[in-house]
Amino acid sequence: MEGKIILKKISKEYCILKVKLTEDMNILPGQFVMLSHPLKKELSKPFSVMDFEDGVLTFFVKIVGKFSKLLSELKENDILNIKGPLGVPYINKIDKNLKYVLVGGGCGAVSLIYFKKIYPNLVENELYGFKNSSIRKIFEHKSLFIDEESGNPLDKLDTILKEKNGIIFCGSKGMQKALLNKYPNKKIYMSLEENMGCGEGMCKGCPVMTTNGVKMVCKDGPLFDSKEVLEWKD
Amino acid sequence: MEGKIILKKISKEYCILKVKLTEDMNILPGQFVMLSHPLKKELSKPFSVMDFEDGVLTFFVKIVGKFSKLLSELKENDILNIKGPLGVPYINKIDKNLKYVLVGGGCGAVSLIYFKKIYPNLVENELYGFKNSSIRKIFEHKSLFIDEESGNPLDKLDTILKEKNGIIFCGSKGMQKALLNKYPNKKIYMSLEENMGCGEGMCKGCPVMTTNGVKMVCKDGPLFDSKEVLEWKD
Amino acid sequence: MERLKTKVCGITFNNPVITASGPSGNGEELNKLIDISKLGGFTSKTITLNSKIGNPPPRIINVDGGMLNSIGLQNDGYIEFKKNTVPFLESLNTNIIASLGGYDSQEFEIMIKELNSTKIKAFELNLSCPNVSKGGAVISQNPNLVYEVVKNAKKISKKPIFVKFGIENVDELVENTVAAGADGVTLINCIKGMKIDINTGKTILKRKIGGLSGPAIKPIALATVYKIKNKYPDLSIIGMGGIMNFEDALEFMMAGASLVGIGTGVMIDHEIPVNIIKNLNNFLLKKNKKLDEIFSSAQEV
Amino acid sequence: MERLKTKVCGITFNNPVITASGPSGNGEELNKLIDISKLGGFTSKTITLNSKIGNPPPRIINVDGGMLNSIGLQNDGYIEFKKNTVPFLESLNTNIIASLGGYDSQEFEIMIKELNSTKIKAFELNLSCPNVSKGGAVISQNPNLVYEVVKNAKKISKKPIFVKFGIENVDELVENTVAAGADGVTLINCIKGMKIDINTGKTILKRKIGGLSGPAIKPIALATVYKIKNKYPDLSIIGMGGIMNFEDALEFMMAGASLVGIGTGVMIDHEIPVNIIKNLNNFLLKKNKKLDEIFSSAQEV
Ligand SMILES: Cc1cc2nc3c(=O)[nH]c(=O)nc-3n(C[C@H](O)[C@H](O)[C@H](O)COP(=O)(O)OP(=O)(O)OC[C@H]3O[C@@H](n4cnc5c(N)ncnc54)[C@H](O)[C@@H]3O)c2cc1C
Ligand SMILES: Cc1cc2nc3c(=O)[nH]c(=O)nc-3n(C[C@H](O)[C@H](O)[C@H](O)COP(=O)(O)OP(=O)(O)OC[C@H]3O[C@@H](n4cnc5c(N)ncnc54)[C@H](O)[C@@H]3O)c2cc1C
Ligand SMILES: Cc1cc2nc3c(=O)[nH]c(=O)nc-3n(C[C@H](O)[C@H](O)[C@H](O)COP(=O)(O)O)c2cc1C
Ligand SMILES: Cc1cc2nc3c(=O)[nH]c(=O)nc-3n(C[C@H](O)[C@H](O)[C@H](O)COP(=O)(O)O)c2cc1C
Ligand code: FES
Ligand code: FES
Repeated sequence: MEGKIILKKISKEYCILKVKLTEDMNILPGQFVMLSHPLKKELSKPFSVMDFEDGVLTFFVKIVGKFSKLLSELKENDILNIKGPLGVPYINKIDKNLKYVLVGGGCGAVSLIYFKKIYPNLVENELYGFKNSSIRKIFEHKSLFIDEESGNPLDKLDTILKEKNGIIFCGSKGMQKALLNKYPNKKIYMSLEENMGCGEGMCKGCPVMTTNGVKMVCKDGPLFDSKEVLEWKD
Repeated sequence: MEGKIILKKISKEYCILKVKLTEDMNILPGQFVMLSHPLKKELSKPFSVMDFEDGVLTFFVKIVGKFSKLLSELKENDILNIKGPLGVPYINKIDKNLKYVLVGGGCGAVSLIYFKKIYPNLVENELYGFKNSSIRKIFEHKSLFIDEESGNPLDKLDTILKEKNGIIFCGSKGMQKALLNKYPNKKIYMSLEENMGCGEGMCKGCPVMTTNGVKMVCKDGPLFDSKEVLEWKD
Repeated sequence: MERLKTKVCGITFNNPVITASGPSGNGEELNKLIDISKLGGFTSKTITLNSKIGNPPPRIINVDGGMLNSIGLQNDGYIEFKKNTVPFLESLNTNIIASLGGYDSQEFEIMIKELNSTKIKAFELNLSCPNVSKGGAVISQNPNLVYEVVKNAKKISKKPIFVKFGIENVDELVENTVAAGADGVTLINCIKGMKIDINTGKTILKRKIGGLSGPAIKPIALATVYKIKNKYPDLSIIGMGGIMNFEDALEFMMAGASLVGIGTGVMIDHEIPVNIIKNLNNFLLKKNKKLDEIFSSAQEV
Repeated sequence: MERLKTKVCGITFNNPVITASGPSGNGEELNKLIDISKLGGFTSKTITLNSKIGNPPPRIINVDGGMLNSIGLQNDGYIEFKKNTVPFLESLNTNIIASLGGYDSQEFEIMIKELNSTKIKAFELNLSCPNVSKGGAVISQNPNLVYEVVKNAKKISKKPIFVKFGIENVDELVENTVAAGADGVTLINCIKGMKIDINTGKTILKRKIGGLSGPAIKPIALATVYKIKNKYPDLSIIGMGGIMNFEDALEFMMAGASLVGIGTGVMIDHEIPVNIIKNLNNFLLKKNKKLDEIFSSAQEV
């Protein structure tokens, strides 16, 4: 389906796009879409949604390579090709009896912000870490944590995390490892990232090794229970 | 060098772009430039200039394939990469003792219009053929000849061409052939088109067989005396 | 779309557009997105004797004009395939081609025997997967073994046999394949390719080399199809490699392919095969041509 | 830019960036646009014994991620080359590599003897041009002839000998080349490719098949360089195929190339080689690395 860019904000590292869809879509927190190259000659790429309301999707894009750069160069009124919703909504994967602290790193915050909006009662607190304060130019949030200003977000997490809370995490592999090390006994759900081809479970391009064998991040995830995920073994 | 699009007009088949250069250029009628893909991963493409004044180049682009489509989708304020001027100015190739009727087909008119502007005294008359009248939406000229409305431009040419006139022609291969057949004894200069690689005479990508051996359209042309050009023989 | 109908190796295809093995998996997901029965055929993902967990991530890297993959033939093995997947495939109202991979003639024999009784229409022997250290790749490095595998498969199979190759040593391999009596060849599989992370100085793929697919390989695939068809005018060819739109599909048919396969294209946009069919039909209509006037037109002088 | 200095086959290169044979012609035009002396080296366009008018137009077609060419080695022959071009090349303050093409060992011998006395630093035997029916291509189809040509060239030449191949049968050809004592190999030449005009149903190139170059072939070229370097760790390799920026150049050096050649890139933008040199220097500076730490880094485990 198609969408028209109705708003764009850009900083050096990130850009935010609001895209008005031409058709109906029902997308829940944790689900993502594949955005396509205009010429459809190279792979489409996965992006989570930060908000969805009145047919408008909000994307929060980190500019890292060819495609994200291309996205960041689009202008208002440009048309995007969108495939989705894809993936399993977080809500179908988590224990609904717990309250969660949402921990995001960089654009990992995206899906969590939408989660908080739809399921406020499941959320105890939020913590969204960014390297530096330039993010404030395009994005403001009460739970922003700027590493440069405030140190290690996991120290901060210690102060807000309660005994009974679970964690839903989406961020870098490094932060993920540190988190798992720090709280070996917590209920932690992690939203995984893997290079994707189809986004639809067909191509076997995005594997994760789990206690139940090889799963696909796009179709079976992106959220997994931390206890379920294993190191890859051949 | 770079240029910024300051004006764009578009019809179904054609688009006109006015591009303000960031550096000095001195480009004469008949010369062309290579416009590059923004990512510089595919070949640059040759385009003649229809006008050049106050650092602003005017292009007249027929939308036929991938690159010209890409050009036509650019917007005002977008940046173009430009290599040039390339090719030999018409004035260095023609007999300056004659007066010419300029005959253009489609965007072959481009270089001729600029020629008329700079060398009005060398021009007896002009005739610019286009298939249909939709061109008038973006381009108006007293010498427009619309095939759909008025038949064969060469019939018209007969009525304006004087004994002493030479012809400078730029247009389709079909029209070129008809012209040469009709006026076997006229002084006719033809601006040739050939797929180009470098545009600079290095790659040997744009050959034309002449009485003096293989020449390159980009470096030795694009204008050639019709008597000089031969069919390719192996 | 009567004008897109075509017969290849005795099988009638409603149109010449099929999926390439792999990118579309076994169709369960794709059939929720498009109606697979509208395609000329569906090629299932290569199965092997024993299940394979495939290669470690990352398995996919985008490169200019295409992608590199290192899937490593992840599949559940032929027994699970027959039990869990074949019933679904049989329910589709189109021609199913089953892709088989193996280490030796024996393995292919077991799988073919087991699948002979299904409604599968043809077998495609994948002798060219670039992403397994042992497996098909080993066979294609040994032209005599290729002959033996194909000869034996032909003897046992109740269905037409296609054999799939990449570009490495393709002339000799096709020669042996034809000599062994194959019904057709599928050209081309991915081409070996690499990408290096300039920050670590190491290859991005754990197995270092992966398979290049997509528009980047289209000119190479076309030249290969052309060359083989030129040598064996009667051989049926399934052409593939970077087909993204109907123009690409036409080029392959004009070069000599009887059917065209879409791989990477389905991943980029699952609507691509259906769009190609629609646009092919419109093209023929507009030009008032039959498919037969298109096939191999570039071969003529 | 001291840190970009490197020595290959006894020749000192101010930096590892050179032009690939062909797209830059013989440098007369390019030197008006950039200062060629800033490059590590310049490879002249392949010359042959007798002049060649080259192939009929069109000679160039753009395809996704690259281009197809069918130039056909247009050149004035080695005598004119020596007379008209070598003096200009000798005036450049950089390493000149002369590319030679021929039908047999004898032809190479004549050209090498004639050019031995010039300031040319090395010879590159182009045994792989896809665009001539006879010529280099014929030699590379005969591995024994490759051995003979290289062996004889080594005997006669006063300068290092590089031998240039495409991807066809490259393993065996390099094996013979190394056995014959070549100093290095140049990888890769264009890959055979085709494009068909869907309106006429015919190939766009008169010779039907042309040579694919540009980013599309980069992953394939990288895998080829890696594979050959892996087998012959001491062999010098000039790597090329789709290099458009310093990241691409780094990938080739990390895969195993000692020098990198820019072909299509110079056509797209003549500033590309100079930009690569500048950015390579910046990269090394920022990472505080020497070139030696970059070379072949992907080969290590
Ligand atoms: C489920 C899911 C949800 C996602 N949601 C979001 C989201 O909401 N927002 C978001 O921004 N991202 C999100 N992502 C990630 C996003 O998909 C990727 O960032 C995107 O695909 C990058 O594409 P690209 O073409 O810009 O970068 P690529 O070209 O793929 O490059 C990726 C990285 O590799 C580097 N690189 C390229 N070539 C080389 C080389 N030779 N050596 C070393 N490094 C190299 C690039 O510089 C870059 O850092 C999500 C991913 C998944 C799986
Ligand atoms: C000196 C010179 C000056 C020029 N000046 C101008 C100018 O002022 N204005 C202008 O508009 N043009 C000009 N041109 C022509 C211009 O360079 C070309 O039109 C342009 O390069 C086309 O690029 P493209 O990528 O849009 O088309 P391409 O992709 O190169 O396609 C060209 C044509 O081939 C068709 N095509 C593509 N693939 C296939 C296939 N498989 N089968 C059949 N057909 C196919 C396309 O539809 C199109 O008709 C000039 C050329 C020269 C040499
Ligand atoms: C992700 C992926 C998985 C593939 N898996 C298989 C496979 O299992 N068996 C096979 O024969 N080919 C496989 N291929 C190769 C394709 O079938 C096809 O030959 C190749 O990709 C070229 O076509 P394309 O450019 O349309 O993708 C795979 C290709 C890709 C991209
Ligand atoms: C227009 C053109 C002309 C070429 N001519 C030659 C040649 O004369 N001799 C040669 O060895 N290689 C020739 N090549 C091949 C290049 O040197 C190079 O090996 C190949 O194009 C891959 O590198 P690239 O992608 O950087 O162009 C030519 C390539 C192109 C595109
Ligand atoms: S991206 Fe294709 S299976 Fe996940
Ligand atoms: S385009 Fe390169 S020589 Fe003319």
